[in-house]
Amino acid sequence: MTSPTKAEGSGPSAALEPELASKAEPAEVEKLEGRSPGQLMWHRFKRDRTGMISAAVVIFFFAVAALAPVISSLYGKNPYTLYAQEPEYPFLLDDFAMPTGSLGGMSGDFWFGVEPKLGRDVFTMLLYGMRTSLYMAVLVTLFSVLTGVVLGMISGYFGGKVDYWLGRVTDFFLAFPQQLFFIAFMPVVTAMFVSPKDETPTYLRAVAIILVMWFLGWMGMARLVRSSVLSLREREFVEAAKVSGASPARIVRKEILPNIVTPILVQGTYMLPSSILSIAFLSYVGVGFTEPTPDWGRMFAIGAGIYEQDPAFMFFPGIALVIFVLAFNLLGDSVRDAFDPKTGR
Amino acid sequence: MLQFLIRRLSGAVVIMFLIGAFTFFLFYSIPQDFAQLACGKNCSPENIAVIRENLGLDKPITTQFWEFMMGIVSGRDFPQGHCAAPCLGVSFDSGDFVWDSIMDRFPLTLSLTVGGLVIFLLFGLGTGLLAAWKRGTAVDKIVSGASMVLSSFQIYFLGPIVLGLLVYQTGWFENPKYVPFTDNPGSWFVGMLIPWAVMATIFTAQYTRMARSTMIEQLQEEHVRTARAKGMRQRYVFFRYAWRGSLIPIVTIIGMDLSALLSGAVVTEFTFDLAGIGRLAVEGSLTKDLPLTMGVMLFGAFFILILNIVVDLAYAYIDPRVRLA
Amino acid sequence: MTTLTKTEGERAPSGSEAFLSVRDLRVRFSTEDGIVKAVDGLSFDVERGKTLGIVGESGSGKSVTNLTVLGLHNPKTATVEGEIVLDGKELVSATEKEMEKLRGNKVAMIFQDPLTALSPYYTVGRQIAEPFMKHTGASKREAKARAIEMLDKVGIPQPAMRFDDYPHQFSGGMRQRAMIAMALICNPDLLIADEPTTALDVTVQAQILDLLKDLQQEFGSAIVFITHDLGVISKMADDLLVMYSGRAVERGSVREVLRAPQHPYTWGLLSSMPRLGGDTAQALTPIPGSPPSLLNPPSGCPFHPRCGFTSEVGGNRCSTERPELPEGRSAACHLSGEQRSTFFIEQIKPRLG
Amino acid sequence: SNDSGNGNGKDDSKTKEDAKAQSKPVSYGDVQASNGPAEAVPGAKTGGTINVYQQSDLSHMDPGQIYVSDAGQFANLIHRGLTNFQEDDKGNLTVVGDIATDSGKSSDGGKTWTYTLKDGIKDEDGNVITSADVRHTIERQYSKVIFDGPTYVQTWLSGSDYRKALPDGPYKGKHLPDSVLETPDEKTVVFHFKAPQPDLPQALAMAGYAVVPEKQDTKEKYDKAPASLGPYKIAEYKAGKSLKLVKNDQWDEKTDSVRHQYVDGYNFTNTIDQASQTKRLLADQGEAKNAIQFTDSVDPAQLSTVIGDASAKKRTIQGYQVYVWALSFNLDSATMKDKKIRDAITYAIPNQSMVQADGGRYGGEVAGGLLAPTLPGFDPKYDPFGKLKKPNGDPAKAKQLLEEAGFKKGTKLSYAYSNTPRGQAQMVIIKDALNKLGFDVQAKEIDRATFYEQVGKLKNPYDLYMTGWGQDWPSPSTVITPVYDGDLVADGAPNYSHIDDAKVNELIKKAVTQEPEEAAKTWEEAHHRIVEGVNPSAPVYYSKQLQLYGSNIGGARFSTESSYIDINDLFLKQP
Amino acid sequence: MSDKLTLPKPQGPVDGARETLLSVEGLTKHFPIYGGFPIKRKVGAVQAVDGVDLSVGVGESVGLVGESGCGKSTTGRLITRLLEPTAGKITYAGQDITHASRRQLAPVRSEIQMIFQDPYSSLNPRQTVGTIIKSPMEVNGIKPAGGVEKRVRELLELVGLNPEHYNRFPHEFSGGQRQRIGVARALALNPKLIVADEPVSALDVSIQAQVVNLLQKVQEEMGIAFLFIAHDLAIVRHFSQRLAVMYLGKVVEVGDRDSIYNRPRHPYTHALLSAVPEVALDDATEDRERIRLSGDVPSPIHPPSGCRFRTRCWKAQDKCATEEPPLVQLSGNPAGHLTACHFPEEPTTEARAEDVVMDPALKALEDAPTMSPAKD
Ligand SMILES: Nc1ncnc2c1ncn2[C@@H]1O[C@H](COP(=O)(O)OP(=O)(O)OP(=O)(O)O)[C@@H](O)[C@H]1O
Ligand SMILES: Nc1ncnc2c1ncn2[C@@H]1O[C@H](COP(=O)(O)OP(=O)(O)OP(=O)(O)O)[C@@H](O)[C@H]1O
Ligand SMILES: [Mg+2]
Ligand SMILES: [Mg+2]
Repeated sequence: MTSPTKAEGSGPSAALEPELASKAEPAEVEKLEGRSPGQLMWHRFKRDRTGMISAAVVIFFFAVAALAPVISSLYGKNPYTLYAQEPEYPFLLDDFAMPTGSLGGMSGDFWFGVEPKLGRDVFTMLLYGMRTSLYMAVLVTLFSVLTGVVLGMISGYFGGKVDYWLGRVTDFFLAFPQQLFFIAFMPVVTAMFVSPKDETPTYLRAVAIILVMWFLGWMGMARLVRSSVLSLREREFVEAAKVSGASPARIVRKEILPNIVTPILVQGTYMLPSSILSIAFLSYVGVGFTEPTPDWGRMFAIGAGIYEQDPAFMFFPGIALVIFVLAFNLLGDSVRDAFDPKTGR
Repeated sequence: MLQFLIRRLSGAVVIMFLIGAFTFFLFYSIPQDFAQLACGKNCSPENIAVIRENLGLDKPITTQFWEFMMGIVSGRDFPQGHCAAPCLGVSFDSGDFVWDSIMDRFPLTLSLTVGGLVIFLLFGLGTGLLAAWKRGTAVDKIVSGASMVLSSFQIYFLGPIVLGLLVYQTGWFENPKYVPFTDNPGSWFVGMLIPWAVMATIFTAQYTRMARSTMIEQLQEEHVRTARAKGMRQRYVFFRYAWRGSLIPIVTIIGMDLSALLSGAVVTEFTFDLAGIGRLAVEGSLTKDLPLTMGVMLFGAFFILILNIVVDLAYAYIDPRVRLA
Repeated sequence: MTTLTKTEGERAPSGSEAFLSVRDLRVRFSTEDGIVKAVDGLSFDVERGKTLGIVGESGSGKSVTNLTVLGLHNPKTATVEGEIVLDGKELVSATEKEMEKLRGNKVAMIFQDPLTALSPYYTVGRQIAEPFMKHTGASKREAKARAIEMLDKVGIPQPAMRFDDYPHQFSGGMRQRAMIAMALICNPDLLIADEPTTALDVTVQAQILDLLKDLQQEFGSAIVFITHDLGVISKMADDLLVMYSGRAVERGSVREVLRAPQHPYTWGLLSSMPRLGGDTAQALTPIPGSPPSLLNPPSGCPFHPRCGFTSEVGGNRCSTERPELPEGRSAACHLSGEQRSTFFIEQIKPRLG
Repeated sequence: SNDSGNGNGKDDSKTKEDAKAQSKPVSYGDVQASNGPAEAVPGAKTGGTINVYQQSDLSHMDPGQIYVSDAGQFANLIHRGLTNFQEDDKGNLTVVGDIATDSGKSSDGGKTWTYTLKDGIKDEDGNVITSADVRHTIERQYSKVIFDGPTYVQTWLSGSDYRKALPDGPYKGKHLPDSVLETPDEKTVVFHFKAPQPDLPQALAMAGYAVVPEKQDTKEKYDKAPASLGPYKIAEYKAGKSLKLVKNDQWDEKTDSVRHQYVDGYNFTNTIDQASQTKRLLADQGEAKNAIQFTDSVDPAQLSTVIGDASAKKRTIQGYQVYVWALSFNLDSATMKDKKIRDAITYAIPNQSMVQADGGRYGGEVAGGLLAPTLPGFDPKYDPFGKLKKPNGDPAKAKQLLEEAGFKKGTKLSYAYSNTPRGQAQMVIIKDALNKLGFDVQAKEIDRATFYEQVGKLKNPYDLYMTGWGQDWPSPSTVITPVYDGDLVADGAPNYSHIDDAKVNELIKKAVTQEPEEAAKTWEEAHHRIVEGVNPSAPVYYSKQLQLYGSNIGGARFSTESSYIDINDLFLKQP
Repeated sequence: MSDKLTLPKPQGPVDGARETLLSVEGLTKHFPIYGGFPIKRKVGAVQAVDGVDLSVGVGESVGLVGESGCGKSTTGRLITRLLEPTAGKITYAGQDITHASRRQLAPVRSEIQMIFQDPYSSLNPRQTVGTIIKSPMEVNGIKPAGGVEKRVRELLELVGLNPEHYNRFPHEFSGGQRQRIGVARALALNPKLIVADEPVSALDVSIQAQVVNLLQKVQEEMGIAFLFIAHDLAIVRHFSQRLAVMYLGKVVEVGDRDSIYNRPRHPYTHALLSAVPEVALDDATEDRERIRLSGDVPSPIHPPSGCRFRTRCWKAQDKCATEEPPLVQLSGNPAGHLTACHFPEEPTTEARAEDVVMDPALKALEDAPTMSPAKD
């Protein structure tokens, strides 16, 4: 016999206190009605200052990325123009093709300085680069999560042969040395989708990156989901649904899925920054985005080469990335804490 | 146990075969002429024909693939000589036996991995355990905070900065370089120190977070409480009962990191100008050197698969409830 | 039932005699939603060779009390006030080191769920032998011999062979026996059993209860026995403490409490219980309502929102004034003694069949 | 050679001088000049080991396979051929006999060349080198073992399908007939050509014709472990990683009028990229003091630091590289057929920006023509497109030309570029410039490994691509012939623009058989015809070399011959 | 097993006119165990349920008791068709549903419902009470008059919950309330039969009483038949008119409530009854027998031959090992009281002269200090 309190503790979102409170004071029922796990989480989350700050930072980044065109039009520059060649700015670059002036050529015109060699505006490059990085990462994460969730649920729920074969497929993808695969096959994949005559449109490049990262990115999530589903499908509410005649599809969707939202969300928040880093890595080794698409990874690659001559060029994307990743990781932790009443803080 | 090993190993062989096939045919799926790539400045049709024959490109693709795979099992003969059993073919580009190239690079990769592993395990788990032991205190907050910040860094960001500070600006350290351990353990150690340190810094942070959270989770387990109820010392409870329970996730991550590192720490190698497996792979794929790329891929896959099996064995060792199947 | 009759009438808790004496114990947890008063002014005594049963609704603080006796609560979230004296030694203020010496040695605990309470990573034998080595300084071999002896004692067949088994290789009943062996290996003077048979079915439960009783006779230990099952209590305990909402609401010998309960909550418990010989046509009478919040306990008597007798008490006393629990055989209720016995005899007893 | 060079540079003032020195004609040396020992380097000391930084491994070590500069530079340390270049301290080049007693005696109007071997030439195991070894060296180039090296001598001897003349090389016991290659005695080698070959002594000085002793030849394996004739030999080689050279005690300085054996050996590390090489040499700490850049140059990004740091600047050598970067037009493409459009594009290219993308003023210099300053007869004032005056292009002129051509706005132009950081940067510039003219530029990135394969295809789909080419020896014949001869248009051949101009072809035919003096005039005529009359590729920039070496290195100088640091004269100041 | 002696359909003569709603014959469930190398194959089976005969009349409540792991839940799941029977036949309202597919089962689905043991795990923590209760209606396309929501609120009221609780989540309820939600869900489809698998064993006494009362109420008011699985014999007695005792996958004794509780014949039933701890409310001396079995139930993978209880039975003889006792009506038993035993006990629960203590440890302990003569 398990005491109810105990059973409660094992649930992911059990909150003992409101329950007891509501029972003791029936008058308060209205007030507490409809306090969903989501709301509880929100409550908990709101009290977590780190979480709120990181969420604000993350939202800020996304907003800036989304508003990049607006911001840059207000600011009056874009990331594509070679300002060093414009007659208005005759002395942007010196003999060595380095920005003139200190701090990477920071000035009222170029807030974060100018790019060496080509003399483009760093500030807008950063803004637009953030778009590439963030949007790509969001898509990759989304696809990987979806695939992982679907395959994981199928694998976990149906078990048996299905599980076995899906498990082997997962193994297969898992066994690819990821970084190597990227380097070896990004060009191949790009080549497969573009006729050799055309300029590879940026969107195709993006699609290729997304595809490769997607193919190699879903396995972790699938495993996680599978293991959660394996334990969930033994729970009695699944049997209850079966007794009422629900189809497997309905059970998976309506009964199981809502219960694995938390781990999916948490894992997802961890995947996003790591996708950003992977995309940056691809550009860093020269197989990701090419000029003139603004991209953090390539800015890094260039910056790492000239950090002594022009530290500012490394500094801005570097710091922006560190801040974003940090904020997102912290956010992930906070989300987990908020969902899990067990973690004492 | 034996059954488990046989079953898993044969599964690994199948997966390696599939990965090989996948790599091979993907390489051929884009129109490119390896012979033309391999020929240098004067690419006359005659020279291309010679190269094509030398590289065995005149045979049908399936034959090439079959010969490649068979070479792994039984070795092959090349104009350069006999290529013994795990023969991964001959590099298109350099004409070396791929296996030899890999073996040549492997000591460095191994040193990098093992040294880094030791450091980041020691520090990562150490600080993680410390934070868990002192949870809620200032020590915990500092450790967790620092690890969080550090784990957001990247090697290609941190590496150049560290090099700049410690090597070029101050000259406190020599440039990282690899001296075989057998030649001179001292120089081996000194040469690898900076790469280890930078690599370890980033990994350490991850392990700190991991160790801390699993330990805290474990400390709430009922059987840990039972151990305390028996009057066992807090340290004993911490390091025996809670620690044992934390091992599974930790071992999982170690296995993943280890296989990733052994199959080539690309960024680290490039950042520090070291020639390991990762560099070999990049060279191979940039020059479209099919045998080299295949070889390194398979070599990496081998580690990933083997370490997976090892990790599963470790699970069974750590947790007697886990049955090997 | 060998020991049941002996204690009758001589119920007089006094600090000198009691082996374990808890006085005005308060345990609070600070949680994000507020402070949980898990135990709120609890006092009781246990003598050597006697068994104190504790019953009460889920969440009434039974486990917390006993974890506190062993000092196993988390000092970061729990605040403990009051006094716990074990064999003349104060425990609330004792250091972790001192507690370590006591735990498993003088005081041992059996936990409810033997699967989660045994570490899955170590052999049963090792887990049993550990405290023996630690507390007696015995060698590994001696400890093993002793552990095997204990396994044998609790009825594990072929104990020498089972020594090296892991908990998951044991059945539920065997695990619980192993827990008992672990608890008893140092011949503790006080044994705390927190719902030790809840996970077991009746036949195994009966075996375990018999075993505990017999072992107690052999070693003369004091036992604190927590359970929901009044049947089990009536077999096991000498004295009984009824808890509600972090407080003791009734105390007395088992006979007294079960035959002539004085607190409406105890009445409720007894009448909720179906009986093998009872009248099947008659519906059970559960206590209405739900357990109170510990975050925000009802004012006055915590049971008053569910109590059917508040109107019998003058004024609003039940909802404003907290009834005290006097020493000795008593109940914490505003009803007068006569009222209680009349109500019991007239209204409750007939229903119990 | 194809793009194996990277830009770098030097001070403007010095450039002119360099150009003068580097464009002087070669002279052929006599017995006297060919006798060892080589002139001592002032202040040279012996002993110590030089560290060599390289970003990648040598492509080949078998001399027969060596065609590119890094391996050529290396070959000078361990290989010896019949002839070699001797360079004086003013950069004047003389072809001297290396293992031969002189640079060769021609007869029969330049169709027959006779070489006599010096005494005391031995390989690293002490075997005496005979004429049979020379014959073996030439004959093995006919076999399948060799596929990467130069083909001049073979073609001159046996025609372009020379492999048919001796399909298995010398390995199955067959030899070239005496009517082609004759070894009358142990010491004499006679070449019989069908046409006069005035450049033979220079061709034989290429590393590709260095001697492979018959006894040492291990065929395919030789590429990894060649036997040495030179002052150093291989002690340890780790492919892709490192190479250790030690003194070859069988080398006799008396037989060598070019090389020295000052240091005890060389340690190559082949994994250090240009940026790190530069950083290490800049920092000049520890082992970097004894280090040199071999064929790589200063990282363009760090040029400012190198030039700005007086102590570092002292440790640089500078000069032109042999490469000219040009924007090749695919003459087979419909759009590119119109010369006016080609001219317009040529006018419009912002050459200066292109240089900026490759290291700025120190990485290259705006090019007026298609011949590099390292070739004899280079004319620094030759500037038909006014690039020297308007280094950033002349869009106005370009627009005017386009108008004349009846150009339609939005015409698609497909520009192929190698996917390297430099390639990407230059692409941005060209796209920007041409888009401004009204083209719709489709920038097509090509994997860096396959770039030349792709643009080398006769039927490639692109309109424009940046290509670079450098001489094999200081003669326009090694540039104009391969790149602009219409008879040599083929898949994979370096005639990237597919130019096939009757006049040019004719001039080339004339020049190759002429003696150097006259030939120079013919080459100049051909050059002008190509640039002005046809314009198959727009000159963009000459690339420059700037190398850095450690503070303990002595004898460092720029070699006109290799356009790298002169490997022959190096020593350690403090061994 | 000899069919002739067994009365597979012991029609409940309690009410005389009760029709059979559900009947189960020779119901068997073997869970295969896989192993072997290199190809996995079946190497054995957990004989969780092995030839169970049972019937439930319309509106009748049948209790199913037995030791842990004896196959009670498996039987329940077979009947609700959560598991596929290995053998045997399940007839519901005259219709063979033994191997009906999900679609074929659809019409019957709504009539057989289940209440689960663990009130927490049987409710989806991410669904509101309303969703939980209306799901079965959605699945079966039932559109009650007045709308689904109205019906849900009615059901909530019926099981004694506040209709306002509609939008709350399970974790906001106490164990008893949660179990009520489970009951409401089972009732949502107007079932005729509810399989209740230990519906109250997770609850504490006062809450347990609430739930039992509720079940009794719905049974009486709605005429629903119950298969009531439990191991608390007191509760079963309170709730069920008829009772089946299982041991290791088999029914060993079945009969009316009174006849089983007062006149048990099978030794195992004796042992079970004797083990129930009872609150002694008066001074009457303990007059019930005391039987203590040893060890655990044998493994269902290799059940003992013959009578499965023989390994723990104090009356076992050679015959028990060789011959499986049929489930028959023994002489002296009322109609419908069937027992599977070769050497049945006396039909009484009175204390016997000597306790039966088979547990060696217990025995040793008891022998030592008290010297109580417990021999067998
Ligand atoms: N660490 C803790 N933090 C906060 N509240 C706690 C903690 N431990 C216990 N509680 C609360 O204290 C109260 C008493 O818990 P306790 O475990 O003593 O109940 P119990 O009487 O043993 O109940 P059960 O019969 O269900 O075991 C419960 O409301 C519980 O939620
Ligand atoms: N899916 C399954 N696979 C294999 N064996 C099973 C499975 N389900 C149940 N069993 C086994 O079948 C036997 C009967 O199990 P069941 O759950 O029916 O017992 P029970 O009588 O309900 O026990 P409890 O009182 O503990 O709930 C047990 O030995 C159990 O281990
Ligand atoms: Mg408890
Ligand atoms: Mg069950």
